[in-house]
Parts: sequence; structure tokens; C-alpha cells
Amino acid sequence: MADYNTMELMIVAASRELEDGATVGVGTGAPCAAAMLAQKTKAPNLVIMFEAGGISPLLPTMPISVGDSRTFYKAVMASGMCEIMETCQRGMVDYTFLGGAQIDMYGNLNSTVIGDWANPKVRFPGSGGANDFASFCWRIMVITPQDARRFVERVSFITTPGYLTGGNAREEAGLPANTGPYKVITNMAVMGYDPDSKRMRVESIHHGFTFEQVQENCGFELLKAPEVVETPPPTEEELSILRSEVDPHRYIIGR
Amino acid sequence: MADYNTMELMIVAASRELEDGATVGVGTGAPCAAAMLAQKTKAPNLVIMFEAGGISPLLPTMPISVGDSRTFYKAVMASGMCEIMETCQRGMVDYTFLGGAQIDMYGNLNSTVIGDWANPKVRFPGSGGANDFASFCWRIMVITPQDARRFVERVSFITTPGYLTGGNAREEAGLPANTGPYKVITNMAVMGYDPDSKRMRVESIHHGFTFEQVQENCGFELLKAPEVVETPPPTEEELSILRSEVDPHRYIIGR
Amino acid sequence: MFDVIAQGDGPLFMDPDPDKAREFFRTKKRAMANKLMTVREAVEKFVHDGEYLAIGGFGANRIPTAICHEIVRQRKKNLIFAGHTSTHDFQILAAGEVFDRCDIAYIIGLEARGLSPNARRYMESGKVTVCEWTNYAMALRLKAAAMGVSFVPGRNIMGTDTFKHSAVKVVQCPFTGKKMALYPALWPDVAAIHVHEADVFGNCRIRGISIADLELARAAKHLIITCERLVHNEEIRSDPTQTVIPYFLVDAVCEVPFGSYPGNMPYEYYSDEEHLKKWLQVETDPEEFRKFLDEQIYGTKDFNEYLELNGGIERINQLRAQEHLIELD
Amino acid sequence: MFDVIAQGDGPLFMDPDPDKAREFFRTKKRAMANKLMTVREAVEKFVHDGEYLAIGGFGANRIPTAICHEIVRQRKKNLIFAGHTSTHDFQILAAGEVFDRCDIAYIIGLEARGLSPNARRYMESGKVTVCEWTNYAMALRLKAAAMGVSFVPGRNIMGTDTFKHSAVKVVQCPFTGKKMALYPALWPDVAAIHVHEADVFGNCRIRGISIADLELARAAKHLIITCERLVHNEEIRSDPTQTVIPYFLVDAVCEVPFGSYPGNMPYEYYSDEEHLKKWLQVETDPEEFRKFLDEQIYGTKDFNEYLELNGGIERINQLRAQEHLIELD
Repeated sequence: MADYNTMELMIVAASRELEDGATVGVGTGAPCAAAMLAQKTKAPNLVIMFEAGGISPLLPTMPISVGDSRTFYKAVMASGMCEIMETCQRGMVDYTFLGGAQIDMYGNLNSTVIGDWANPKVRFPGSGGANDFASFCWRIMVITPQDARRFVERVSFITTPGYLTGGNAREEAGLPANTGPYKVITNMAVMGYDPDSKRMRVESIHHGFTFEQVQENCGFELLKAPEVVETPPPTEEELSILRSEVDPHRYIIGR
Repeated sequence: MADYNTMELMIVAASRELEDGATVGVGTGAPCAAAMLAQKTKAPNLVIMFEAGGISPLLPTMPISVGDSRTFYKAVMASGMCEIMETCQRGMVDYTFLGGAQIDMYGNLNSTVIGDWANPKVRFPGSGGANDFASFCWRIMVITPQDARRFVERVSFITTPGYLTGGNAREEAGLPANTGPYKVITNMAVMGYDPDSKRMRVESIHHGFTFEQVQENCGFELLKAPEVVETPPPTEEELSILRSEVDPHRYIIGR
Repeated sequence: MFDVIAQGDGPLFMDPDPDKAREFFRTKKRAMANKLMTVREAVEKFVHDGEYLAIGGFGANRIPTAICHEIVRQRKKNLIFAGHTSTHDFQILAAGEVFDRCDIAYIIGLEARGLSPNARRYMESGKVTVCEWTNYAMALRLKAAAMGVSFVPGRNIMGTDTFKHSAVKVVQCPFTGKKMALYPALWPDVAAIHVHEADVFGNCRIRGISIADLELARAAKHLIITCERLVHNEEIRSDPTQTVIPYFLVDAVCEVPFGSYPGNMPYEYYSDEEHLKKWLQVETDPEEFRKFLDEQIYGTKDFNEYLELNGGIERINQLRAQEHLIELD
Repeated sequence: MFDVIAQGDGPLFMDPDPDKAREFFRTKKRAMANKLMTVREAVEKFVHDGEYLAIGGFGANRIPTAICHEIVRQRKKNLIFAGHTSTHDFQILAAGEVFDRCDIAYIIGLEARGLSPNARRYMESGKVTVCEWTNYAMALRLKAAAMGVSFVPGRNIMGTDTFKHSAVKVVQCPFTGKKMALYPALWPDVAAIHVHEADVFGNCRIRGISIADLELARAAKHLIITCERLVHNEEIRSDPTQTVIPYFLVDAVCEVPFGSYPGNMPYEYYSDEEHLKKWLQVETDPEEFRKFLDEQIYGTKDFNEYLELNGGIERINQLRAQEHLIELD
């Protein structure tokens, strides 16, 4: 079996969730690396969009900002934020990849505050485009380390909507129908959501980890998918492309 | 006194209503000629906009269409319809010049049907951008021949809002505050509106005509401004510029 | 529910539900595929009887004339037409009687050129169900659809008969108490737009004014592009700032040089005013007009044949000179 | 009145009444006048204590750095800031503590580079009253203002705490019964945008993505443009398709080459990541940061002096090479 680190594992696992010919709104870092890797492996026609306006660039290097010039290098179009978000709102964007300081069992994300909003213990940046992407794109994916301080019973603040309180709460709140959290990719497992309760459930566990270990590193009770499999490990080819073509300077995978 | 025809008279009278540094949304024909004449006489900084997107062109010849390439020849910007109409809706456009098959005492215009709407005797084009310009621009100007079949008690159909039923009806209907009909320029007179009732009133009468003649060629009772003056006739300079620079092929003034 | 203060009684031909539109767009292909086809194929494939059609450009400026002809030639019927900023395009489609419902902002007329006798007869015949709007109103309906919401507000139309015969609803703004006219989103089933340059995938460039085409391209469920010339994708990618329609909105790309004729194509050729005058003249006699249509549209196999009938490249060259303000002797 | 189903309890800092905005725009000058001035003059003239400020670009990409510095240098105070798509611009303004109210979509962070310790301290100090939004929400608020209406709808934000602490109102669409979030129009008192090229009147060209700047330019009551280079009006008129901001929106034009430094300027120079890292490092020690600010902003007379301090043209040339993917030895 190939040797790889946690970040490489997460990026490879994430890249496999993107099918050819899909559209994805991504941020910088691991999401962008996963999308680039997917393009160079199984999804050559994956269409990458950046919230500031870049559409389908030929990314020469990893962008530092979702608005920097790499995000529209040899792009098919250099547009703007409304263009991107409205393309999402119209239903043309399949996936988005997000992060956050906290996530709960319904996939709600917090990137605003820890503690009381009016008197925050820690202030974070806020939504940025995350709430927008998560409201409009069909499927939300999250890449984050498995950690009980991140996977919490209740996020301090719902910055970005997952399934809210579960069940049909998301659609009842007014968000577009049939959208929502899809996968959470951590260093230990890939999780999805129960179709009825919309609670997070473990679908595959990475080699070397057990369900119990995943549960120990999660602040809420995890469900299990009807069949929990072992995540196929990264292949030599995936790792090689990731290391030599996607992130040769190890900006992301070197962390 | 110079010799001139009816159309020349109307264009010259209309051009004088446009002050330097103002913005005006115009159509083709007489309105465009009036705006061009104003630019070449008293209002060199008059900013002309066309509904399809042309902003402040250096008009090389009279456009045939409000969307043809002349309307953005050496323009400062070639934009689109929303750009123009939203510039108007924001309050940045001072004047618009309109026409119509019928006009009533409150300056309402009909360019939709004669007769019953559901079963029209004559179908006309409809609003086009007229309703939009008339809703958004601060002051509406109309150039039309003085004719009792055009100046009617009630228009068959209010395509484009004037003061509606007069008084505060326009603002009460929801249209932007302090906008409305400003002048009507005919071959016989220049008319404005009573500030309270919002009824049309004669303000100046062209040389050779009397108030009675104007009234005879109008299907409703005209009010008189506190002071009704004689319209200063076109000057030699105005006529010369109109004939040699604005409309050398006599497309408009030759009719 | 919103408290609706007033509403027009015009028919709403299309459902403004954004979730239904989303379900469609969810299935629309995103991959970059070669979409090159003939005008005939594009119309066969994407224009269906009974569906909602919108045409780009401004009546006789940057219009996809070949598509309008082909819709008539293929004798499409019972379409619903977006009659905004339309002049010669409307004249062609009315000649073919291809639509029986129409959202009206501007129809029948050809601006300063006068009214189309035939289009007027058709609209006065009682064969067409109509709803009244304004040019900006229709642009706003497309904008709402392009944004992916069910309506956007505007401050026009209120108080008029245009409003009464529209499908606008007036509400009070909850922030200001002001009245706002709400325009329902319009997702046309199919639209056709003529552009300067496109690649085979459908990435497009337009020079000059865009009219309401950027909104239309995003609102339309299916989009047919005709272009003056194809360019390579590398050319598109060399300056992505110039792209105004991204390929994933587009279903068909047809290379149709002089494709806006007899309309004006900015920076390319001016409108053929003599030919447009001929239409208006011949239309005064319905019998003559049938013959004219047979000759010009039904009897031609494609747009190139129509161009040849009307002077071909020689005529185009004259119109090129006119466009560029060059006096030919 | 609309039936409002739900509403956020965040403060609305600006009046969304379109008629009040119209009264302002009625008096705004439309004539083409030379608006060239220095950054200092522009800030003195158009940025006033207590007013609402918005900055164009995307945080460290195509930002009007010189204007941000000058606002700090002139010790403006009690501003209200539009904290959307902001990163380094926010960091500068927070360093000067020039605002005490803030609409938040994205603040404090510099994307992958990490959080600004000083900006975080300022935002956690209790000195700033805030309202929560999202990046698109702020873009929609500017879009509503640019359109001249009091709100536009969106389908995001609902159901979240971001919504609860916003000033959004949720209503039911009268056409579809669907819930829609309504965003109140935002007319900033003043905005600053950095562009590639402008003429002395303020006609502007931007290469690459426009972010939310086209909406911002139209929404702002006063607009300061900084540009990489001035071009003649004849150049602008030679290709009006390229103009994205027409001159009548603009109040001041300042020629500031390298004006987005240390941010990225597409097609010109890449961001100076070393310099940005220095900010983040020095901010960890408040005392050191005061000295740094004295040196870099308060102690420099203008942006050119700041550029010189940080490597001048030589450094810019390295960043140019980076932008164009040219490997220097």
C-alpha cells in the first residue's frame, strides 16, 4: 500500500466524489486541490468555478485567493460574483466544497464566532461565500480533520446551512429544494447523511481506523450507513499526480 | 424672420428645453435631432443615452434604430438595456423624449391600441421602452403635431404614465416621487402642466398662432400658464446647424 | 402570503417556480462538447411546437435572422413569443404565424420605418392571446430567471393600462412602505442569439451593446447561438474578459456569416434599409406577400440562398462600407 | 404591507429608500469634467467621518490600497464599513480603527493566509457594532441599489444564524408561494475601486474578474477611482465595449501605478506574499504593530513612499514576473 499523509488522503478521497462533467464551486486549499486532482484523473471535464468570478481556468498553480489571477488564468470567462452565485442559484452547479471551525450532525457549519455572538470569545471571518454556495449548489462537501472540537453537538452559530434541524427543515426554511450536505471527508472516514433524518452517518472508513475511533473523535452520535466499507486507499497514480502536477510545491499537502 | 417648416420649429423648440450637463434618454427621429441640436448649440455637455445600451456617442449620422451601431459610435460605453433603465431608475437621467398615438390632459400616452384592448380596431407596437423611461426619468417631454385626434379627452389605453388622473395620482400609484410630464412641444405651442392639478397648460405659442387655434386642435380644455408668451422663433444659427450638421440628408426635417 | 395590493389580469404563460427551473438546469449538460450544427438541425432539435421562444438582439440589430427564417421554414406552430425589443424578427415570425401567444413589449413596428401591415393584420386577427409588458419589464423577467429567483421588483408600469393587462403584482416594500411592481421570472424554453464570435463549445463574444441578451442567455433553458465567425477555444481563453456567454448555457453553435442581415451587425455591416422597405411595401398586398415569402423563405433551402437572392457578397460589401462610414462612389 | 414571515434583528445602517437616493442622484453632476486629483485630495473631499464606506476588489486582489492607507493616514473615524470580500483592505482599515459599525460577510481573515490578529482584537473589543450578511447578500444589496429599487430577493441565508443577525426580511413570493429572502438596497456614501485604465473623466476598464465592483460603482453615491494608468478619452471611445464604469458615476480619478500592491493586480503583478506575511507576524505584538504602522502608513507621505519602503520597482518587477509565470533566476 502506498505511503501518504492525512491531507493527501483527504484530497484523494474528496476528488473521487466529483464525477466527470460536473460543476463545482471551490475555495482555495484542499478543495481546490481535490478538484484539480479529479480533473487530472477521472473527471477531465469537471468545471471549476471560483466565487469572485473565475470560470473553468487552466489552473497553472494553486491559487492563494479565490479572487487571484490564477482563478481565471486561461479561463473560458472572467465574470463576477453575481454571475457565479446566480449560476449556482439557477441550479447549474452540482457541488461545493466548504470548511468551517465547527460542523454538527446535520452538516451545519460555523465560521462566525465561538461563544456568544454579541460578546464573542473568538471572532471568525463569517460566511464569505460559504452560505451562498451551500444554499444554492446541489451537494455540499466538507473536508475537515476528524476532531471532537470540530464535530460538535450544536455549533455555536449556524453560519452556513446544512440540514438545519434535520428532516425537511432545510426546504421549509425556504432554501432551494433537494439541496444539502452530501459528504464529509476527514482523515478517518467519509460520511454521508441519512436520507430521512438527515443526520450524519459513516459510509466508509479509511484503512487503519475503526468506527469507534471515528466516533471518539466526534462530539455527537454518528449513524452508520447500511453498509460501511473500507475507503479504497489512494492509488500510486493518484498520489503521483497530486504530488507532481497538482501541488508540486506542497503548499497544501506539505502541511 | 427665418423661414422654417413645422418639424424644424418643433425640433428647435424642443432643443431649447435641454440644459447643458443634463442627461436625456431619447428615441430616434425628432427627439434625437433635438438632442443633437442642443449639443451643438447651448448644451455641449448634454449626455445622450439610448435604451438598447448606447451611452454618450459621437453620433456620426442620425440613427435609424435606438439599437443600431450609430447609437454607440465612439460612445463612452456600449452597455445594455438594464444598464440604461437602471441608470434612469436610480435617478441619474433628467429627461426623456417620447411620442405616441394619443396624449391626454395629464400627459398620459397611448401607443398600444385604438378601441377595445381585447378586440382592437388598431393595434400599435405597445410600450417598448416608453413606459420605463416615463416612469424613471425626472421630466418627460413629448414632441407631437397639434391635432385633436392626438390630443384626446381620454386615451384609449394608458401605455405610458403621465400624471394618470392628475394631482398626486402618479406618486400614489407607486411611481418614483417628483417625476412626470414636463413639456409638450407641437407645431403651434409649448405646453407645460399646472403644478397642482397636473393638467396641461399652454405656456408659449409659436409665432403666427393664437391660443384659440391651439385649443381648436386639442380634444380637451387647455389651461393657460399665468403668463403665456410667444415662443422665440428659431434663429438662423439654430436652423443652419440643424440643416447642415444634425440632419443634412433631411431624414427628419424633410418630412 | 404577501399582501398583493394590485395585480394585472394578463395571462402568465410560463411558470415562475425557480425550483422547477432548477430541476431542469440540474440535468443540463455542463461538459465542454462540440455543439456545432446547421441552423436546420438546431431548429429541429431545440424549437418545439407549443414552447416559449425568445429572440436576441434589438429587432433589426444583431438578430439571428437565419433562425427566424428556419422556424418559419419548418412551419413551427403554437409557439409563445417574447415580443420585446422585436421588430424585423417579429415581422418574420408573424409572417409564418408560428406563435399564438405573445408577451408584448414592442411588436408590429419597425421603429422609424413604420408598422408592418402583415404583423398588424395577424395581431388584429384574434388568433393571438397576449399579455402586455414593457421592454425593461421583459428584461427584468429574464433577469429574475437568470438570477434564479421567482421575481424582481421595478418601479415602472404602475398606474397604467399596460399594468392592468400584464401579469405584474404590486406589493408594498417591507423596508420602506413604497409600492413595488414585481415581475415574475421568465425561463424561455428556447432562445436564439446572434454574436460576433463563438467557439465550438459556445463561449461567445459580443462587440457593442448587449441589449437584454446577457440576461436572456442565462434565462433560456435551451440556447442556440449563431455567430459571424467561429474562433478557436484558445482564442477565447486568451482573453476571458471578453467572454459574455459561457459555453455551458449553450446547446447549439451555428456559424452564419452575415447572420443578422438585413439587420445591422455592429462593426460588421449596416442594416439593408432597401430590403426592409421592400418587406413593408410587399406586405400591403397579402397575395403578393405570400409570393414574396415563398421566394425568400419557403423556397430557399438556407440562409445563404436568401443572401444570394438579395445581392450576396456585393450587397454585404456595400453595407460594410456604410457601417464603417466609408463613402463608395 | 407585505406579510413578513421572519426577519433578522441586525441593525440596518443605511436607509434603503430609493426616492431619497434618487434625490441625491438628481443633483450628481453628469457633465464630462476632468476629475483628476491626488489620493489625498480624493479622501479629503469624499470620505467623511460617520459615513458609509465600501472598498472594491477582493481583499488582496485589485484593491485601492492607496485609498485605504490615506483613510487611515487622515485618521478618519466612526465610518461604517462594508465588510464583504475584504481581507487586506479590512486589515488596514481595522488597524486605523476608522470604523465603528460594520456589515460583515467576510472580515478578519486573509483566506488561506490566516487571520489578522489585530483585526480580530479590534472586532472582539466591543468597539464595533455589526450586522451579519454573506458575500452574495452584500452583492445583492449593492445590486438593488444599482437597479434603483429598495430590495431584491435571494434564496440563500434563510434558516441560519447569519440570517438571525442580519437585517433580511423573509416573505412569501406571491407568484409561487415560495419563501424569499429580501435584501435591502445599500447606497454607500463613498466607494473606492482600483481599475486598470481610466480617462480623466472616470470612464474605466477592468481586465479579468469584476467581483462585485460593477454593482458597487453604480450603488455608491460618491466613487473614487484609482487606476494603474490613465488613457485618453479617445482610447476609451475607440472601443466602448470595454468600458465597465461610465464616467458619470465617478467623482475622483487618481493615477496610482501598482496601486493594488501588496495585493494582486491581474495581468500586471502578483500579490506580495512576503509583505502580507509580515503584516500578520508583526500584528501578534500590538506594540510592534504600532511601530510598523507608523513606519508604513502614518510616517509615509503617500503611496509611492510606501512602495519604496517595500522594495520599489525592483520588487514590483519580481511580482510582475510571478504574475506572468516567468521564472526569474
